Amino acid sequence: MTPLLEVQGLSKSFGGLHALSDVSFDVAAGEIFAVIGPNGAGKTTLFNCLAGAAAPTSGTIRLGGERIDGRAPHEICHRGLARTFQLVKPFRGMTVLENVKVAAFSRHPSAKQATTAAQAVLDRVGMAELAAVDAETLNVAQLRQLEIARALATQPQLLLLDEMLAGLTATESAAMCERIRQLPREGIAVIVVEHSIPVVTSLCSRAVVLCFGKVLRRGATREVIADPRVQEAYLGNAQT
Amino acid sequence: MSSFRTVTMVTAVLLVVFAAVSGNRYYLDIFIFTCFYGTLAVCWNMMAGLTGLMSLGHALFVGLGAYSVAWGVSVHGWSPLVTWPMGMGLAVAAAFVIGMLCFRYGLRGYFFAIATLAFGEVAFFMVSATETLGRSDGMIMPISSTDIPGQLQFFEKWPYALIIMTILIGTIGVGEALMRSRTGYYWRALRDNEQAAEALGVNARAFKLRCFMLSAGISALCGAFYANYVAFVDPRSVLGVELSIQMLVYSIVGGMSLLWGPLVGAAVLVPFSILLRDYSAMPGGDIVVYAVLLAVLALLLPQGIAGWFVSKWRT
Amino acid sequence: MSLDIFLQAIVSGLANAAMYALIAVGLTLVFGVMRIINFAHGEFLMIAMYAGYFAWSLLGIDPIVAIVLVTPVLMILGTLLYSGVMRFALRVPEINQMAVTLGLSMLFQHLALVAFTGDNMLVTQARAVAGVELGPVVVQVNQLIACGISMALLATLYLVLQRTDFGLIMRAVAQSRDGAALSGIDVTGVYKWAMAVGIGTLGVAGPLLVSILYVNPHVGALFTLKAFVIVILGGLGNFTGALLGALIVGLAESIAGAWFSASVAAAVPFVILILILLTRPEGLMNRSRRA
Amino acid sequence: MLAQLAVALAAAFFASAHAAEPLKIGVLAPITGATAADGARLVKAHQLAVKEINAGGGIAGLEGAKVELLIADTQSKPEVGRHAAERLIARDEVSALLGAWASAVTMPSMQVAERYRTPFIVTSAVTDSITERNLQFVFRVSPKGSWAARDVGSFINYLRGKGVAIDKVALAYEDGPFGQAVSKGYKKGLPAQGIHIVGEETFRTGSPDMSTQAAKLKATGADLLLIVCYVDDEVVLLRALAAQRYKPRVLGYGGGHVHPTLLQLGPMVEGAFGIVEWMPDLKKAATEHFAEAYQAAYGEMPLSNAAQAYAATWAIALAADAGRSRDPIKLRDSLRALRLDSGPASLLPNDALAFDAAGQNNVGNVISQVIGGRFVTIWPEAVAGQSLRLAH
Repeated sequence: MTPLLEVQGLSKSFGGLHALSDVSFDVAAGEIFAVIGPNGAGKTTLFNCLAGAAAPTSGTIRLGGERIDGRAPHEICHRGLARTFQLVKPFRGMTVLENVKVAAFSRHPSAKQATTAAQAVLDRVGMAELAAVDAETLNVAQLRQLEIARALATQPQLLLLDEMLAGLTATESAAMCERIRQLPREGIAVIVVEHSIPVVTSLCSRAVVLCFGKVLRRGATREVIADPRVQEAYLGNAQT
Repeated sequence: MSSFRTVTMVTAVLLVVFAAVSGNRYYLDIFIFTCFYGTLAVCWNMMAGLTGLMSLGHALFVGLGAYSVAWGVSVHGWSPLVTWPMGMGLAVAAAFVIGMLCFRYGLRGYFFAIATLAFGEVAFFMVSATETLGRSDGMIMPISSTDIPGQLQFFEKWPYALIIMTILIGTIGVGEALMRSRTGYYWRALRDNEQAAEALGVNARAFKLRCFMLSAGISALCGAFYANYVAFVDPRSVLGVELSIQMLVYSIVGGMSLLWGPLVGAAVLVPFSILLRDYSAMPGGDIVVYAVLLAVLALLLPQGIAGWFVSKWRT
Repeated sequence: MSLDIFLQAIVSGLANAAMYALIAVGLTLVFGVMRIINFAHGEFLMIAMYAGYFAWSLLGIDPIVAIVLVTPVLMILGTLLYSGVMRFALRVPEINQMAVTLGLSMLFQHLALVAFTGDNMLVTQARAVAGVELGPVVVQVNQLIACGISMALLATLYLVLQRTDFGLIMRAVAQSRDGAALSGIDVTGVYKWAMAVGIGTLGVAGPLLVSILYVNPHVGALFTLKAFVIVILGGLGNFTGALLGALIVGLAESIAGAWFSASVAAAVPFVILILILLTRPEGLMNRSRRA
Repeated sequence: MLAQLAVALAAAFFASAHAAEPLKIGVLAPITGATAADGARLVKAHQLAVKEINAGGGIAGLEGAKVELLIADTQSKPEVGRHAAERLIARDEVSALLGAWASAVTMPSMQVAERYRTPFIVTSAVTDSITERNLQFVFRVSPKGSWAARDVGSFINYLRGKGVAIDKVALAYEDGPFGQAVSKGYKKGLPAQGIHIVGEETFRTGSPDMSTQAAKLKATGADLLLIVCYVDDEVVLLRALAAQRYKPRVLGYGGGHVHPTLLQLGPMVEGAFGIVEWMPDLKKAATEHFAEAYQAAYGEMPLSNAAQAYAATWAIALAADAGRSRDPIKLRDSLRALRLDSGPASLLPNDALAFDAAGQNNVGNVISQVIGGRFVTIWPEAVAGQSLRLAH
């Protein structure tokens, strides 16, 4: 079976700076996959390339066997890849429901259907009671939930989550992890960027480690974490 | 408020005002210009306030509409049935080209504003140099001593008032319907965070372009109306930067986050400045009051009169 | 067109560019530090021109000498503008700031009309009609003087911004308001100084310009839009960008004016602006922030 | 608003009951805005005429009705002028309109007058098309811009007759409504009179530098330079010419060229010619009277546009007198029949102030020269205050 996402030889440079060089990995349907690495390793650039916000300098990205590299973000979204952002900013002047509706419109052009779909997503993530609330008044945990709800409303096959746990309390983190764990059961594969090693180990079966834009190690999460080079990269990073 | 209710409210208010002033040509003239500037400000703000695209070259589209009518009737005797659609078509096409260029190359904020201004200025100077368009002198359109409805020539003002009211109500109606549809949601999402919107499946370029073309088309419609009403067009009146800036001013004062906010701005400022001018003893007194009022309102009511009113009304 | 005329157009363009640059740097400086575009910039130029004119007509002071008097006055006006208006304008959205400064511009124009009438006032000195021949090219003496002083001032400003602590602080605030505040910089003080310097440069430009041109209440408006175009062309808030922008606009106007009718020539700087923005969407000297 | 309407109606009722209700004349003038200085002078002239009319017992044909001026500020903006015309006609019910200085403001305003069938006398705008559109209610006391070519041509031939060699003529004009209108006439009219135009330079109003234009003009080697622009630009151009050490004879067009600002340039403009609609030293009885009265009232010499405003005001009053009616349509008919070969309205340099079928006053221009730091009329000799000075 072909993997859901196939990244081969992906490189991205800004001027002389190589943010990513020759990155390859693949993600299977229904899998939770981790991208880890110290700060500045190129994780966000990788996400930008996958989601179409930046065009890769070379290499290919295939989603469900079709090439998506260099495509516009909205096309990639329509093909079933959704993402969240590290800095969550809701659309101002809109309620929670309306925020999700923006995303739901990608599958349901009529306003009525989009509303129904958005409501269904809010139910699914347990935010139904916040539907009419002005999105700007939400707290961090709620904003993260909203971010996931918006991404889900585009009905993705693959969801990219960028540091969804940063700044959350322990309880909130646990709830969020639980939420993420359910996604494969709903038929959605997930790629997470995450700093916390325990979270990654508990969530993800496989992982890729980036360091200075290169793949340091790729494989089953436990083996990857145990790799001394990975340890060093992280520790080295922790010391600075 | 549902879209239907907004349109009904606007229509009702317009009809009441129209009924109150319809007996007096002088007040009707003020009413007509209030509607004219109000429509322009509303369609300008569809871009600036609702989609986040500040254009300083909107006069270009007004000018295309106005000059299509003036040129069509003075040179060929064409009816408004031909020239109005022609003006709108030209404006929409111009917006398409300018939009494609600007959005393709990622112009935003002040840079988009100044690029549109540059296009507007180029048009201004080109018309000023074109013999068939009367150069800087502009074009005097024929006026007949009898009404010619087919050429939109009326002695009385109420037919003009009805036409511009229809355009205004239509603009508000279309705008409200769009604001409640996918398009409106996408516009607001683009205004706020283009990157996030694109990730959620919004084709940014297409929807910005759609907004630009709609706004340009309505501006041209207003321009065409202006030409028929005033029966004279010249570059400074319909292509100058001042006209674009007026749209900005009414929008800020009225409130840019609401579709009908700019209409409130025009409804306050246009009659206010005219009446002040007509009744104040000191020449230029209106300029002082207008300038100070503009600065103070922009500072103290950043959300505009309509925005302030709505927030008070909600709480 | 002969070569001589072409050279004349280039030299005149350069002379104009020097004045434009002097006017535009103030605008870009204020924008760089405060992120406000001041549409009343030209009206402060107009005030400086009147000041230069009255120094000459009432006190008999040569406009070049009057710079020394007018500049401090304009600097004080700049700080007053900050404390009176801009301080509050910082709290409202960009587009509202534009409206505020537009209002100021209308107000100043009208007050000048009331105070000085609409008639043109001229500084008439013997050297106003004198020219210097540089080969086939003639430069008016006053333009040459204005050009020289302008370039000297621009160089000084450049050194101040690049080499001194004051310049460093200005640039720090320009880069990040919050970052600068966190590292203990008195941001309000910097704003005040930015306005003082930004408007103060007009104190130099005004007397120079009035000796070349004339002054009336609407003369500033002729330069506001031009300065705005120059500043955008170079990249908002970028000092060297403004110089480059002024050079392009000055030369384009002058060379196009030698070829085409004035209306067509007037469109040329705008065409260039469009072409440049399409290739450099954030101006010549600013790197696009988008990846 | 309704209350105001009621007051207005009541006022109208009572007024019409009164016998000697004043004749209301609306004046559109730029009192603020870019051309405010000119507006102020126009208003003075209108007021002087009204003062004289009323002091002379008002309008006899209207039972001694006084003239009431309603002055509206156009702010030098077309849309403001247009609305002011609406207000004066609809709200104030004036019998006629006068104005409105620049062509750009005049044209939309006169369209209002045409639509509402109220006579509009254009006092100073020069765009030819104003009286070429078959408008029924528009009259003009000022000459068409293109007519300047006719007079300049005759003047050049006059100079040639005096032994002045004028072989090459160059043109420099402001590329806006004003300059375009007049230069178009020159370009068409002068070659027809055997005068060769060797060069043509244009500039936008407000240009800070005209060295290139000056250099190009110098390169043409023209011995007469025809300038059409406002006085601000003329100063910049003349200085640039002087810097080039190029001193052709200069002939500027319009009120801008007999403007006091120009005299501030001193020796540089000595000897310069101007073609202008009127001069205060014209040898005509009405001119002498007006110049004296204006100077006595305001302490300054009137400019050409003031004379036009003055003549237009008198023309309306005399037309109302002749037709014994203040009704706009009857007033229009009286204006058409008007022929004023004497009296205050005859101060312009033609035999009689009269409007042809198109509403145009067939009036020529005169040529002025700066002699001894003053503007004096030197041509046509019949009305000239002094004779031509050729020291060059």
